[in-house]
Order: sequence, then C-alpha cells, then structure tokens
Amino acid sequence: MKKKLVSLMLVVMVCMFSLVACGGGDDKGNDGNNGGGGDAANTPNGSSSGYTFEYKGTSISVNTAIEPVIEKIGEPSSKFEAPSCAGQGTDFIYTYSGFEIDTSPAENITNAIAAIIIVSDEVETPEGITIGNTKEEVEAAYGTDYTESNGMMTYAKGDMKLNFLIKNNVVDSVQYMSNALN
Amino acid sequence: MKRKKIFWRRFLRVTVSGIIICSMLFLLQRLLVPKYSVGTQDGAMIAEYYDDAPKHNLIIIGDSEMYENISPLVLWQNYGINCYIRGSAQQLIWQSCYLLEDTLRHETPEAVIINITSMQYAEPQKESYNRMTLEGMRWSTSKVKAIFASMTEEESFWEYVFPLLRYHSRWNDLSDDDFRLMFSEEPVSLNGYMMQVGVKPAENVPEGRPLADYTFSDTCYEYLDKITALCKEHGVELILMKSPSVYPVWYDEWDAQMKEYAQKNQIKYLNCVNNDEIGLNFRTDTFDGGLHLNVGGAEIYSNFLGKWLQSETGISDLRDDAELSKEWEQKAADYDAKKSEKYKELAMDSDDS
Amino acid sequence: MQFVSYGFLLFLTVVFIVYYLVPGRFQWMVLLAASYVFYLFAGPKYLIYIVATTLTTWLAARQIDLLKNRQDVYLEENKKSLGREEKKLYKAATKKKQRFMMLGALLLNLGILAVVKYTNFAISNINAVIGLAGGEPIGLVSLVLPLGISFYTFRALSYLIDVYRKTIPAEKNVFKFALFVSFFPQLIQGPISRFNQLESGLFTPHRLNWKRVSFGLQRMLWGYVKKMVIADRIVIGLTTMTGDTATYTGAYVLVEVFFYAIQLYADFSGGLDMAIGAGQIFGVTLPENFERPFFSKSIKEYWNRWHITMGAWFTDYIFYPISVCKPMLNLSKWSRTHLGPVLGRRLSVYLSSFAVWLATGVWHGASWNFVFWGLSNYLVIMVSQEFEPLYRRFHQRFNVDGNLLYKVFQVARTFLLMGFLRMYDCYDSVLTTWRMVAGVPFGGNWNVLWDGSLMQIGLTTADYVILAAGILLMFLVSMSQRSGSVREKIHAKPFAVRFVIWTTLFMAVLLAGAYGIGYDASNFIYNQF
Amino acid sequence: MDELLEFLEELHPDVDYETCDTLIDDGILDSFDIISIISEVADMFDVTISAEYIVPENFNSAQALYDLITYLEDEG
Repeated sequence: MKKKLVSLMLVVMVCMFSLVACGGGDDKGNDGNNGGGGDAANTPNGSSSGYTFEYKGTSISVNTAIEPVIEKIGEPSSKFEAPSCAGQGTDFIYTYSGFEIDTSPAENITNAIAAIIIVSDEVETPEGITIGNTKEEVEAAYGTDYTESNGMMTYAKGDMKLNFLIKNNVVDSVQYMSNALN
Repeated sequence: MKRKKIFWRRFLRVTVSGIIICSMLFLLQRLLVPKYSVGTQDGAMIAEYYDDAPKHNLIIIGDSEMYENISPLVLWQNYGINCYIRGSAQQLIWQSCYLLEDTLRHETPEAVIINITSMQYAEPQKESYNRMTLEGMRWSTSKVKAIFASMTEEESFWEYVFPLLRYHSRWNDLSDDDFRLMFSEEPVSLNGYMMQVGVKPAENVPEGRPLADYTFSDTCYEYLDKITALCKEHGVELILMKSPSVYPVWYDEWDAQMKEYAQKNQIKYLNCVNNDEIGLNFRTDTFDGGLHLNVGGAEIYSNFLGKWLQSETGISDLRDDAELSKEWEQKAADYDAKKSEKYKELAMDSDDS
Repeated sequence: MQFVSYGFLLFLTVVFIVYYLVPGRFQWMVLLAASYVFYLFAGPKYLIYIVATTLTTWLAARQIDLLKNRQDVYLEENKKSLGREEKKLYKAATKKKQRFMMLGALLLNLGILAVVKYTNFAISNINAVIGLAGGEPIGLVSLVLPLGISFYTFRALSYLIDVYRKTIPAEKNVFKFALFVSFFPQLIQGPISRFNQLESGLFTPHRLNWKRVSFGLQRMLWGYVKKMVIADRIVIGLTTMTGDTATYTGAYVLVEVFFYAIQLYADFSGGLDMAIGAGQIFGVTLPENFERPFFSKSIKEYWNRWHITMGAWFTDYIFYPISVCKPMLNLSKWSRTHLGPVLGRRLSVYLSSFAVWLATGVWHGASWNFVFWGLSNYLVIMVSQEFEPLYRRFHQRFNVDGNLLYKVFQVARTFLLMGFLRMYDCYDSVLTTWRMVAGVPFGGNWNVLWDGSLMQIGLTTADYVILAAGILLMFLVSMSQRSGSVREKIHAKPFAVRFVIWTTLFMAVLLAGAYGIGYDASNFIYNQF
Repeated sequence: MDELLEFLEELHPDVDYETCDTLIDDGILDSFDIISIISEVADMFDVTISAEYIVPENFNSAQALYDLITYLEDEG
C-alpha cells in the first residue's frame, strides 16, 4: 500500500513538474495564441457565416433549423407540405406576408432552412434592399463583388448565396439560398 | 505419387473453402439487401416488370407522377390498352432513357410515355433514389450505363455489383421480413401502379420562385434526344408527358421548351397541368396536397389518358386477346381487393386519430 | 489511392499477377511502374516533386561515390610518391567536395519539404505579428502537399547520408533508386525504410511462394481489421467530442484520451500492417514500425516501440550527428569541468534531444500544436531521465522490480501520460489543449462515464460491442506476439482452424468494417505527415 | 581497454562487459549512453567517433568498441 502511495506521489510529481514547465511556457502564451491563428489557417474559420435575413428583429439564416425561428416570429400565414418520394423526408414552405421560407431535410437537421425568398416590398433585407429597388441600389448596398447570369445577381458568402433577380432593371425577387440544400 | 496427393488435397481444400465462402457471401447478401416490397415500396416496381409477360402495347416510364397517377386497370378495362409503368422514385431522365433501352430489349410496345418532370434535374439527386431505380434492373449494358450516369460522388460501381458492400451494416436492423423474403419478394404493384387511397386537399399552394434561367441542361436534352432516337429506331410512338399536379411548379417557360422540342422532333407532348378537360378536383383527388393523385384521381386521369391515346395515336384495343383478358380478370380482382383493403386501413387509421 | 478502397484492391491484384508472370529480372520494373501509377492516382502534378527528389539525391550520391573512387584510384597510383600528410590533405579535399554534394542535395530537398509543408504556417505566424502591428495580412498560398512527401524525402535523405558516410555504396541505376523512393506500399505512410534494408527484397527475383503471399495477405487483413473495424468506428465518437470543446470537458477528455490512443494506434499500425503485408506479397520485407508500444513502461521505451523507423531516423541523422560534432564535444568537455560531472555529461544529450524533439514535432505537422507536443515529449523524457536514479533507488528500496502489479502500473502510467500529450493533436490550438487537459479533474462530470452520456456521441451499443471485441482482440494478439509470430502460430494449426480464423476476420471487416456511405471514412491519420 | 571497461561499468554496473556482445541488440545501451561513451572516449583517447561509426556492430561489445577506437587512432 505504502509503495503504491509513494509511487503515486512520484507520478503526480512528474505530472506537476511537466505542467509547471508548461506553465512556464505560458509567458509564450501569446505565441500559442498566434499559433491558434496558424491552425485556423488550416481549417478556414468563419466559413459558415453567410448573409442573413431579418424579420421582427430575429435574424434568419439558411442551413439552420426552422423551429426556433417560428418560435420567435410566429406561425406563418400558410404552410405547404411537399413530401419527397419514397419517404425521404418532407420539404415545407412557410409563407409569411412578404416572404416565404423553404425547408428541406438536412444531415443533422430535420427541417433546415434551404431558402428564404422575398416576394414583395413588405419586407426588406437588413441591408435595405427589396422588390423594386434598382440594380444600382443593390450594388450600393452589397458592393460589386457579384456574378451575374441571366439577370440574376449572385453574392456568394460562406455556404450560401444571396440572389437578386433583376427584371427591367429592378429587383424582382430576392433569394437567400443554401448551397447544400438546393 | 506423393506430390500428386498433396496437390489434390490442396485443390480440394481451395475448392471447398471457396465454395463455402462464396455461398456465405451470397446468403449474407440476400439477407442484408433491403426488401423493397415490405419497406420503401417505391423501389420495388422496376424489378417487378420482368415478371409480367412482355406483351404490353404501352410502356410508361417516369417517377412517382407516373406510378401513382395512372391506373393500368382503367386503361385496360375501358380502352383495351395493356400497359406497364416502369416507375421509380425521383427517376432521372437518363435513368428513364436506360430503362427504355432495357425495356426495348424485352419487347416493342406500340407507344411509350416518358415523364418529362425530370428534365429539371441535371445532377443525380440522392443515393437512395439511385438505388431504388437501379437495383431492380436486370444486368445488361443498359444497367451499367445507367449506374455510371447516375452515381453521386460518394457511390461506387462495385457496390452496385455487390450490394453486400453497400448494405454490410444492415445486420443492425434486420427484421423477420429480411429472412422471409430472402429469395423471393412479394409483388406490390399492379403493372407498376402503386395505389394510394388517402385524401388531402391541395391548399395554400405556393407560387414557384422565379428562376434566373429556365433552360433545361444540355445533359438532359442529350438523353431526351437518345430517347427520341431509340423510339424512332424501334418504330415506337413517343409521347412526352407532364402529369397533372399543382406542385412542384411546372413553369410556363419549361412547357414552352417541351412544346418546341416536340414540334421539332415530330413527337407528341401532352401537358396535363391545369387541364380542365381531365375533370380532376384537387380537393378530393390527391392524397398529398396536390403533388400526386389518389386512386380516385388516378382513375379519372387514366380515363382521360386512354381516350387521348385512342384518338391521338390510334393505339390498338387488345381486349380480343383471350389470354390477356384472362390475366386482367385476375388482376382486376387483385386490384379491387387491394383497394378495399387499403380503404379499410385508411378508415382504421382515421379512427385511431 | 487509399489502401481502403476498391481501387487499391483491384490495383494490387493486377500488379500481383503481372509481377509473378514476368521473368524475375523484370520484376522490379513492374514494381516501379506500379508505384508511379499509384502515385499518378494522387494527381499528375505531384509527380514532379518525387521525381525531383529522386534525381537530386541519386545524382548527389553518385557524385559522392565517384569522388571516392577517384580518390582511391589516385591514392593507389601514387601510393609510393605521396607522403602521409599529402594523402591526408587529398582525402580532406575529397571529403570537402563530398560534403558539399551531400549538403547541397540535403538542403535542396529539405527546402522543398519546408516550402510545400510549412509556407502557410510561416505566413500565418508572420501575419500574427503584422496583425499586432496593425498591418495588412499576407494572403495564404495554396500549395498542394504531395502525397507522402515527408516519408519519401526522409527515405531519400537517409540514403544520401548513408552513401556519404560510406555505410552503403551508391546505386548506379537511377530507376532502381527511384523504386526505393517510390515503392508504393510504403509511399503514403511509411515505414521510413533504409536502402540497405530493401535492396535485396526489391531487386532480386522472386518466385511465387504461397506461404509468403498468404502471410502477406493475412497481415493486410489484420491491418484492415484494425483500421476499418476499430479505428474508423471509434473516430466517430472521438470527433463528436473533440469537435465540441464547450460540451465535452472534464471526464469526457479522459474518454477522448483513451479513444484517441486506440484510434491512432489502430489506424496507424493497421496502415503499416497493410503496407508491410503488401510488401511481403512481393517478397519485399519492410522494417517493422511498431512493437506493442502500449506495453511500454516509460516514455523513452514507448518511443523505441512506436513509429520506430521515424525515431531511428531522427536518432541516426539528427541526434548522433549533433551530439558528436566537434563543438558539442568541446562544450561537453567544458561543462564537465565547469558544471560538474553529472550535468556536464548530460548537457550535450539535452541539447541534441531538444533538436530531435523539435524536429519530430515539426515533422508531424505545420502547427504550434505539434511543436508543443514534441517539446512536451522532450520535457517528460528529460524529467524522467533526471529522476532515473531516484526511481532506481525507489525500486530497490521497495523491491518492486519484476513485480507484475508495478509493471502494470508503469504501463498504465505511460499510456496515460502519452495519451494526454497526444491531445495536442485533437484540439485546434495549444491553449485549448491546455485548458481541456487541465480541466479533467475539475469537470465534476464523472457520472458521464456510466450514465449513458457516451451513447450520445454517435456510437451505438452495437458499436461499443464491436469496439470492445476489437480492442480485446488487439490486446490478445499483442500478448501472443510476445512469444513469436502470431501468423506462424496459426499456420501450425489444422486447416479447418485456420480457415475459420481467417474467414472470421474477413467477415468481420466486411460486415463490421466502418466503410461505405454513412461512414465518414477517415483518411489514414498519417497521410498528411 | 581497462580504462574503457571501467567507464562502461560505471555506466551500467550490472553488465558483464567481458562477455556480452549484444549491448545494442538487447537494448542495454541506449542512445544517451552512446553519447556519454563517445564524449568520454573523446577525452580519454583523443579520438572522435563521428556519426557514421555509430552502428550496432561497433557498440555491441566492449571489444568492438575498443577495436573501433584503435582503428580511428591509426586513421587519425
């Protein structure tokens, strides 16, 4: 018993010593911190944050679960259910005045927001763009770093895209789209 | 002498152990592959086709908008059309194309209907859908081509050749059915029709979101061209069809493209979206809020389709064929039995809730 | 091409058939072609790196050899006319040229390795400094890391240095040397073999020997069991925990230590089993890389039994040269007179060990985590070295030497200590690692070990049962290995028994292997090094 | 030779250096010991054993080590 105790103490001592020594290296903690930055370079950080939509003070982003959003902004004026074939999950479309939210089943989220579509000028993006704004106004609000094809201006950010469909030089539709779920 | 003996002993060992291992693998595979007939029935019909006599004068190829919306019994009873639906969940256009190629190996119908809803998908959608379409196909070059055209990045050809590799961890959720149906599955469809009896009215149907580009992809057109060529080659009348539904949206721009394509290639295109002639009521005739028809809706739609086929293509009436008539008598009985059984289940379900 | 892929099995089968069909003297060419095909699967653009390393080291070694020959001839011809001093001078001049050749090739190849592997690490550190000064950060460059570059570079360099040291003669045929550098079983994750270890295996003709081939296949199968049944399964739970440092603290970290130990060992040694087994199929004996490391009684012993070929490389080519170089010997002499005999004798060892562990850390990965990991190992080894006399006295006093319980204690201690050090590998920064490890005793959540919380980390009961069985099997195999080759022991059994054993293992991989869709088949951990 | 043996015995008192010829193979001498030996030899004989001579054959027995030292003395 005594032997074990002594040896245990020895181990604790060794461990402590190594910890203390590590603590000694704590002065270099800043280095360690920067090292963290070095790591971040390996796994790009801040990739998940794309553009978010805001409604009644609640920010809504694609690729997140719909349930907490509904809890905050209330039930939609109507809800449409579109089951996929062969029991592979169900898509939902929640219609609110001025916009709709589409959900799809994702890997870990049963009902993940796949898209947010602004359909009328009752609502606008946090950056102040809505149906009827001109292309120039979109550029003023979001910059010119976008791609354009067939009248769709696309701002890619993180794992989502923000689309502005331009018709007759004004915004016809605003679409927050998840990359993975569309 | 001794060497010879050793050789034979080795030979015997290798052969016997080879046989044992192979039969173990075979049994395991039969046990572990999912049994579509008791699970996801949407994957069962592709294989069932081969059990029906290849004497169809109409073949319908497509996704759930085909196998849930058209009742072959109505087509037979009212119009004498002997049809089979080669349907599978989320069937993509290249899969339809290779299914057509596969079918033409077995028989040459008078007409083929292809569902063109899938023209909107240029990429494979999901592994599980691929499996439902491809696993039931008999091995042929068509199947191989279909697999390579369909695979998502995570899939491997070998896992289609040896499904055991794909389903190896299903031992975790085996049921009695997996043992019972190891060697033969139960038929689930009637000539490829999957009956649905529920009613869920279409409400609050959303408008489709505007798209930047409505043009179907070149890949899809390539396969559509291939389908057209195959039908021309075999002297089969090709009909492109969009089944009646209120959702997902079938955009006018899409409709226009198909119209143009049909005109250019001198084939028929039948768009049944918002077609009042059919007489469908989407408050009563759909089981999922307007995506697909229930049996009532399917019978109404099939009547319309039969009439249309008769007048537009002059498809023959086979009711004179005694053998076929006899087969269909049996099928009609099965159909009615299934219908009443399903209604009973439905009534019980609604009682429960 | 991954070892765990249908493609590799197909590839191996084809190479096997061709290898034993061609005449013996062409066999090594088949392996060379196969190795380059294997490498091409990783992408043609990588090829230039391995070709560059092969050519430069081969040329340099060849030049070193030619210089030596020229010297021998010169000395022989002028045997009588030259005096001792003149000979010495001539030799020194040759040595200088040789050294120039060797260092040139060495630095060039280490430079390539450094650039592709550490550029971004360097840039992000510079950026951190710039950031402090409020400057604009430099953009990271996207350099592709050629497959197995750390491994083949080390192999090539060991050859270069050995030729320089005259331990081995230079290989005249560049293609043969190319095969040594690129031999596909050891390309991705080692072992870091030496030229003289592989030479006879690679270049002599081999006839088909069923026992050897079946032993090779059996070794591979065992590797697949370790990798697919154990490592790829346990990693699911591990990544769940390490990915969420807010939730999984305290007792969970202890579980992570255990999981990661198992995963890393099963993954890495499993991969080596596949490599060595594949080599054996072609009659090439690759050096062993593991010798039951978790049975080690001290960290020092552990490092003699874990990743053996890497440790030997660092010892032979960094530790010894630094310790016995002139300045170091002088320093050691000086310190012995000035600092006393005990510390004096150790100073040089400490300094060169520091270099070794720094290099080991950096070799494992371009991040501060690995630097600290290496240095922590260094620290623990040095501390235990210092305590050695104390231990010895303690052992004698209490007479625990040879006591089984005490041995178990030592093994457990080493396992845990190494386990905690390894956690640098699991977290995204050094500070996180310290915080997580230091928080183990204060988590206050010991109940998670038995209250079912471990069922929520992505592993089911079935997974745990398989893991337990797999780990037990690994343990039993290791125990049995202590008294000789397990395959030989099985080979001595009747056919029916053998058949059942190997078929069972095969079925285990097939059915219980964590592969295919639904499993995030993790790459071999050591690929990236 | 005696000098060398004396030092070796100091290093590992429990080893019989007269007969043992597996000092490296059996893991009796580790890398740290080898460095101690080399720095000691450098003092005693004024001979530098450079890294290329650190191979098991030269350190497996006291005799082999002594032979190496003599060889290097001649060379030097």
